[in-house]
Amino acid sequence: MGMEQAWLIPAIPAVAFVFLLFAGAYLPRRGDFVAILAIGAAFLLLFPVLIDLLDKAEGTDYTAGVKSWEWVQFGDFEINIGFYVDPITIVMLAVVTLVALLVQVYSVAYMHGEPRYGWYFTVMCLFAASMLTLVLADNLLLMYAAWEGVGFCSFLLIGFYWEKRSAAEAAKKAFITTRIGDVGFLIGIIMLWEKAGTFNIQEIIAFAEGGGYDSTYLTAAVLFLFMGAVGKSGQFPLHVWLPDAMEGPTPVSALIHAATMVVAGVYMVARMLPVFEVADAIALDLVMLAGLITVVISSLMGLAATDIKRVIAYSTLNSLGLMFIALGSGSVTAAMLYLFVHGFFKALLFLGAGSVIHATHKQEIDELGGLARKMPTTAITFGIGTLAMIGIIPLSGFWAKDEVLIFAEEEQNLIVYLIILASLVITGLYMARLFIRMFLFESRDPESYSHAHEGGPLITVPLMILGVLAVIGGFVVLDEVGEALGFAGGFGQFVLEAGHPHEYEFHADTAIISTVLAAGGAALGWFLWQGRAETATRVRETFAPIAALFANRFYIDELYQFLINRVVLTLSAIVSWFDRNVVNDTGVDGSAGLTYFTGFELKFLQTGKIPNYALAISAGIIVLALVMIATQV
Amino acid sequence: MTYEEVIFYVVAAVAVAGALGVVTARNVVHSAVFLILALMAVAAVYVLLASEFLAIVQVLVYGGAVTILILFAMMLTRVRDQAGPVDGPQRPFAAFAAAAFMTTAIIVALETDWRGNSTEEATVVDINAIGNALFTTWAIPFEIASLVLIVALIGSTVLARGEEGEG
Amino acid sequence: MPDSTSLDWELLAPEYILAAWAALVISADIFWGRLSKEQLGWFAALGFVIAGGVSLIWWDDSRQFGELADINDYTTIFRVFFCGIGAFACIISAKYVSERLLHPGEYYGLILVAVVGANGMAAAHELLTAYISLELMSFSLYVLTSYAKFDLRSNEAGLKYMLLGAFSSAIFLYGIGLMYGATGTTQYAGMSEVLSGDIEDIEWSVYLGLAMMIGGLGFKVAAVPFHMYTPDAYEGAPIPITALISALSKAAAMAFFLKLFTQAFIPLIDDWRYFIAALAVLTMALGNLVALQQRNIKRLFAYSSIGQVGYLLVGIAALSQDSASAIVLHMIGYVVTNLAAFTCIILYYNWTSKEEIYEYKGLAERAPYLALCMTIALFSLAGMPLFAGFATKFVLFQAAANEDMLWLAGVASFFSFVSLYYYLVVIREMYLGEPEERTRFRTPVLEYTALTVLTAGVFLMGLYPKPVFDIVEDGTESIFAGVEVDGGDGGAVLSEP
Amino acid sequence: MEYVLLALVLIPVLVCPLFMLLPSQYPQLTRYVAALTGGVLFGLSLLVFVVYQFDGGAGLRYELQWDWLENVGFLGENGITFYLGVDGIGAPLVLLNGVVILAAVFVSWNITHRTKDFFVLLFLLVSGVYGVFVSQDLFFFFFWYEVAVLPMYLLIAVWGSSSHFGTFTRTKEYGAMKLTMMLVAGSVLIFIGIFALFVEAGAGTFDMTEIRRVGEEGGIDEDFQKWCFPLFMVGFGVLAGMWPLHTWSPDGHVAAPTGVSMLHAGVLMKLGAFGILRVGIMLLPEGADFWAPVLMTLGVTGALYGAVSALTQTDLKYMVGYSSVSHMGYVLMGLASMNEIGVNGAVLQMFAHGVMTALMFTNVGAVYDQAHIRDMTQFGGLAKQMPRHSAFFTIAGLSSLGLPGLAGFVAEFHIFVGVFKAGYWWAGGLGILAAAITATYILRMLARAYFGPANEKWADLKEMRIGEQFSAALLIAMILFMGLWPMPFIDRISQTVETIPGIN
Amino acid sequence: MIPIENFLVLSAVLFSLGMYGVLARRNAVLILMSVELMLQAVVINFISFAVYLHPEAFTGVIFAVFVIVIAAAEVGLALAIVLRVFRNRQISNVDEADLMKW
Repeated sequence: MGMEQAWLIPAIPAVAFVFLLFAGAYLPRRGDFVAILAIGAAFLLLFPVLIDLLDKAEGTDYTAGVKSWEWVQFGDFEINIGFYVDPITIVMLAVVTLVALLVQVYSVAYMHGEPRYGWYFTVMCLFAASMLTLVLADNLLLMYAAWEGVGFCSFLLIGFYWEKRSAAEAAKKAFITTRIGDVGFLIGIIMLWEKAGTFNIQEIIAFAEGGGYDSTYLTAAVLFLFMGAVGKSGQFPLHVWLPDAMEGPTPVSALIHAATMVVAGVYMVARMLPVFEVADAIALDLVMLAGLITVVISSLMGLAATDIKRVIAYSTLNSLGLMFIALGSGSVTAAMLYLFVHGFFKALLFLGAGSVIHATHKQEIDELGGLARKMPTTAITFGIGTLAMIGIIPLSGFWAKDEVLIFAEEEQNLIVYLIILASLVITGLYMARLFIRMFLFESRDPESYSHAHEGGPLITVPLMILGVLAVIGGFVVLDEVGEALGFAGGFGQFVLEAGHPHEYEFHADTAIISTVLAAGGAALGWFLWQGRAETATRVRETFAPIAALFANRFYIDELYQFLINRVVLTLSAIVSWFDRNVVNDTGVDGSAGLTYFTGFELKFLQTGKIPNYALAISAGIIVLALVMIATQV
Repeated sequence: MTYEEVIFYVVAAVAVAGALGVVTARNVVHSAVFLILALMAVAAVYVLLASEFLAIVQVLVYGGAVTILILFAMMLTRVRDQAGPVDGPQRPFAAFAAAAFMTTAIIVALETDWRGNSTEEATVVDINAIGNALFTTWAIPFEIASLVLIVALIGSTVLARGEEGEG
Repeated sequence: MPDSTSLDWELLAPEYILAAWAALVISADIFWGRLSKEQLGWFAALGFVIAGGVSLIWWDDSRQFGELADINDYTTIFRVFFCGIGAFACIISAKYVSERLLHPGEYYGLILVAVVGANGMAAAHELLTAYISLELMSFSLYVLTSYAKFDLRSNEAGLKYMLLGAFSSAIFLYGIGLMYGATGTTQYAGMSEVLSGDIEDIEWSVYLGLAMMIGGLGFKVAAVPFHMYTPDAYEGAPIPITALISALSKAAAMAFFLKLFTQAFIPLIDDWRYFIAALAVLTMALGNLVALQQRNIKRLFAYSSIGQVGYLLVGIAALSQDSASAIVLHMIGYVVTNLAAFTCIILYYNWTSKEEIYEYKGLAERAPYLALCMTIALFSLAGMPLFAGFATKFVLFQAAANEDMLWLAGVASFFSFVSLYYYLVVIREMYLGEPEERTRFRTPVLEYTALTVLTAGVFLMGLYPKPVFDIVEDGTESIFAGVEVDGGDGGAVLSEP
Repeated sequence: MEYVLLALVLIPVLVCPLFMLLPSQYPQLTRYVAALTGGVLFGLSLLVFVVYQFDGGAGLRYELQWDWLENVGFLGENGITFYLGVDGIGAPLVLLNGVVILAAVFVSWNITHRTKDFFVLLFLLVSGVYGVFVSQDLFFFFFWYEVAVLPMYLLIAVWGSSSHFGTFTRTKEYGAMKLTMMLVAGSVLIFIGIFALFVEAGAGTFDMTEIRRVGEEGGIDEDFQKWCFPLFMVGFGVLAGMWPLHTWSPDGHVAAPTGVSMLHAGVLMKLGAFGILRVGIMLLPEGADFWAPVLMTLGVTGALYGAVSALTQTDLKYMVGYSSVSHMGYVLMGLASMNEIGVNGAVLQMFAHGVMTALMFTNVGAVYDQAHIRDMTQFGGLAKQMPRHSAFFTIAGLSSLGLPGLAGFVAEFHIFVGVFKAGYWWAGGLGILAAAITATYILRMLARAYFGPANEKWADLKEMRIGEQFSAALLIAMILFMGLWPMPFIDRISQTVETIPGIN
Repeated sequence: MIPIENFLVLSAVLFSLGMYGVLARRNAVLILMSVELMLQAVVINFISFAVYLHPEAFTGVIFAVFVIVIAAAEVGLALAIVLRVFRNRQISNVDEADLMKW
């Protein structure tokens, strides 16, 4: 049992899915335990794989485990179903399986009594299977397949409450938006294949580094690939679907739209980073730029959002932006580190929010408040998550953010750096706002407040576990911790930086700056939103237009809506009009009508009068004779 | 210009005149009379072509039967009382077509260098030979022609005869 | 000098039988009262069967009657074919005549005589005989067309047919005259002998004569612009006679046309093929286009038959032995199909006295089998597979294409596509229209049997034409004996025997 | 075994008279016979597909050659032969036909008006389709091609349905007539092409293998190929729904009864593409090479055009109809790529589109039978009353928008790869874009009609009939089969495609 | 002696006049007469060809005989039909007989 058997990790949930799909309805509890067991097994399988990887590793060069089957083969064209294990994979696997397991457990309580309870777990299994395949895929095509698969699951789960029009629409929006990105992804894949003749990621990387691609061609190809990442990871300008995706059940948001699926884009770029680096610099700059813009707008929008899940969603966008900035600065380590810890604290935040919603059935920030007294566990864990998110030392978020900042400082120019710093303040601001408005001071909705209460262990235990992870998760950067866990060293020793290990050193200045800024943001938040939040209201009133701008998400959704309604649908209307009136009625029916009309005209030659007939005959004869003589004599 | 030619031109003139009368006369009966004239002239032409036998047939069949038949028909169909002009509206086209054809036919007749015995001489065909040929060489046409006559006979009786209950 | 030897009269036995049978039928009508009018029709049909059977005696035989006609496979095929047409015509007439016409005896007699004429046209290899036979057939048809004495349209049809027929035969005769003057003979073989030589000096009269003969024949086969009488004659004539004209006179004229142009005029093929092609195009175009506009089923079939003539002319324009066989094949297929269609029309008319297309609505409800056969016939005429039309058209057009007449074949297939529309219109009425009342019609056994036989023929020709094709090949071989056509540019010479 | 193809072609024909003999007062009996026949055909098709083994040459198997017309006229030693044989391209399509007919019979279970006639015509159609797929003789190829068109008019005009829109109406007669006329118009061009080809090949035979041999020996002049190929391209293109000659397809499908739409969109449209491949590309490779860019352009245009105009269709069937146009556009793209991958993809897409569009029509029919309208804006939340139906429809939709794991993806992916390989970047990109648009209208339809708040007006709708469920299950099985394990299809197809001249 | 051309020209003229008559006249009987003229022209042609060019077989003469016979029969039959039309409809002008057209 080692890396060669890694394929079992996705296989088990897949089997569970098929089983539940057909047998689920007949099982006790709709077979939720099957789902949990499956994902649990996957989680456990992670360790032998990891151990195997570490055993095979000498120091910090890791020999990846590979296993692949032939799926399509003819001529010199072949597609494989292959699995590939290396450190990045492990990190991702860890996040996915662990968070998934916790979320599943949590769901048992949270989704209790839902209609389609079984269906939820069935789809969850499918999601786990696809997501794990995506992580383990050794070739772009399999990755793409899994990529679409997780997209489809997210479609199903966002639309879980499909009786709600808004849910149905959100699901549609999410699928189509990501799909637009996938157009680019597929084009990119085919472009890479077209020259390299293979879909295998490692071979493509080798081919690229061997200079097999003409650089502009390669740049185009990777940018197309990046389109896929942009769509999946909700980067600007395709970020619009993620906030709406919160229509889904909260555990789903926690798992899919915070911890796992949305980071698939980051993961993919991280995998392909060598290729990006071979391409023109513009490629990575664009990656960074996309991240940057996302960071800015998401934090501003988060400031104005009032739905607690949406606020968290914006924070997710924010984090994803930071990851892309890291990637854009050429650092896999930072990105993966952030990805790793982000999985925990963001899931934590969502599950916390979920527990609140579960308790109060409210998710409008203005209808909550003072819940800390009613549900301490949730409050504490949520607070931890918030701090981690803001990046207060020594919580996990801090270390990751620190890495990113360091790289940004090194790689990018000052403006970028400053912008990031600014975004930290705002993040602190609205995260603090979120926490304060939810848990502190007195409730603004006594009715729901009155019967709010802490959820059962199924809810609190996952929260606590995640809370712990959110606290300590960041320490993996430290060599000591890594060695203690049996790794070669800290995170940088494991997730290598373009092949060679990356030593973590602590930059006191950066640490101080960032912490101070973040804390400052939080403090400012306290100042604004304490008590009845009159200050905040006043501020909002003074800057009403800007507030409106943020609240309306910079009108980007409206813009897209306008484009879709006015441009796309109009175009379609024009085309179908053209099809009916020009191609069909004019072209087809027209020619038919013309023939028919010719017949109508011709029939009047038949006057019914003998002399005319005779004239026709003689005319025929004469013409025939004259022409014949003229031509032949 | 031998005297035969003189005769020919006279006869031809008469024939053409008769024909013209047939197709142009305002009064229908007149054109019938013109027809008789034309037919007789043509009979004379046959004589000039040294086929007296045919001339006789012509006189008997046409001068006798056909014209009488036609006159009867006119009487029965009271052609006189028919309203409107004798000629149809497409007369000019008719004239044009006829003229065109006439020119063509005449040119053809003159342009062609007819093969045959060089002596521009009408050979007399012996009547016995004709009769002989009719019953031997041309047996099928002869018999079929008889069928044609029968058909015409039956046909005209069936069609023309009044049925009971018909005015 | 045509030799007056070798007049073996027995060669003409079928014609004599037919003529005699005509007399028999007429007198039976007069003197034998117990014979009902319908039985009279069947009796006449019997005569056709006998005559057809007798003419089979000379199968695979090549004999000549004097210098006038030859009795070979070509003749035999057409004799049998015409007799078949006559027989079916009589059978499907029986009820119609007994209910709607006077003088049934003469009626059947004339049909018999008409077939005699048709046989003559196919048999003759000499213009006088051919011409007289032509007139014989035409005369009978003139009479039969106006046979419904008190039906104004019938009279009018007769008048038009008769007068124009006379006019066109005058033209035809003038043409013959010129041709005779130029070549000195009326024998096909003799003519082609002269024409294959140097005709510098006589070409004027040859070409005028040719043009006028084409005109005269064009009238008989109803080629545009000589077709004018066709729709009116078809519409006016009693329906069985419409069927007879569309089958017999077309087939006979085409047999004559084919034989004449093969044996006499093939040396000039490069001079006339393009004119025939032009006629073909005109004919197909006008026939099919105007057919789109028709409301009366008989008139529709008139125009569709004009269109069919166009296809046949395509074959003539690309004359070669292949296309000759193709022509005959297509003609047989077309005639069988047409007879089937007309059987349906007559039956429907016998029941309801209706002949407008929209009046066929709901036929499928009231007489499914009839509607089915009608549909089959119509699809076959439109050249749809499983049925005769597809196979024969395919062969015909391919033959044309082989003679470098691909464009013509293309035009032809285009118009056969146009024709599909108006056949579909009839089908639509039959299957989609709502019948006034839903009562089934009672099925007349004999007519249905005939219909079934004809439909079976349609299927046979469509699914396995080989046997028919082989026979036809023998026939065309016998008229092409001694004539050799090299395909491609179509130039033709008379090979020395 | 060589008689299996004969059976496939003849059983449907021979069952027709049997239907006529059945007493018309027991429609149920007719249905059982139909179902039985469908089952037999499906079994035989499956047999053909499963046991097909490529064995060198052009990959023809189970050949059966009977003289039909030879040594007469212009026809040589084996002039026109009744020549059956299936190659790796034909085999999947034969299977497709078997699947769809079986499904169609069950879907047509509720035909009450003139049941007998309906099944007679239906099976006539089927025999025509089988004939085209297995005929190796040009004459019979065309013969069966026309046979397949023959019954369409009546099938649509008698059992179809008219659809009314605010501004205009499309009667079933109109749809039927337009469909028939346009298809026959196309076959006029094919007709001409065949004549020309026969003359050019000068082998005195219509045997395609023979003609192909002549061509490979250079007996078919290149200029000839260049002017002759368009005849086939356009002629067959009409039936393949090639833009801009596609307009018969939406109207025709909409007017037709469900079972017929399934066969027509599912199988009959494939005849067109199959013809381009079998006659156009196989016999005239150089001409095909010359015209490939044009075909590619038309294919892409069709793919985009169909998808875009499907976006605003409110009538479910029109949406499906236009999506057919779009997907057949992919097939043409695949053919035009003229390389092994692309052509493989084209054939795969023929199969994939066949099953999924049949599935779509099954579902549309199921809801139309009850609601008697097809306007998706009138519906809402149907998933409540008809969960299975919705699931099936969703699967069909997902397959057609190319979700991996379903048939559509496998096919489309091969096509795109082939197109890129052939160097048509723009075409490939636009094609993938069209796939995204497909996703848009499919999801729009699902969100509109099947999800969202349930519309009380349709509270009384019931789940689709069990027969329809069976058909849907069968089709879905095929979709999954090809989507998850395409190799059985691909090695049959690719081995044959390799042998095609001009395919690199 | 008279050259053959004279006769041919004469027949051409007669034929054309007949054609003119057929095309121009309205009355059925008149049209018949014109047709008779045309046939006369034909006969002249045949005879002159026979006696001038090919006297040995004199096919033309025979032809002429038959043409005359046919012509006579034609007149009879045609008149019968004309009469029938007249009886039923009191018209003998052909251009009034257009029940059937288009």
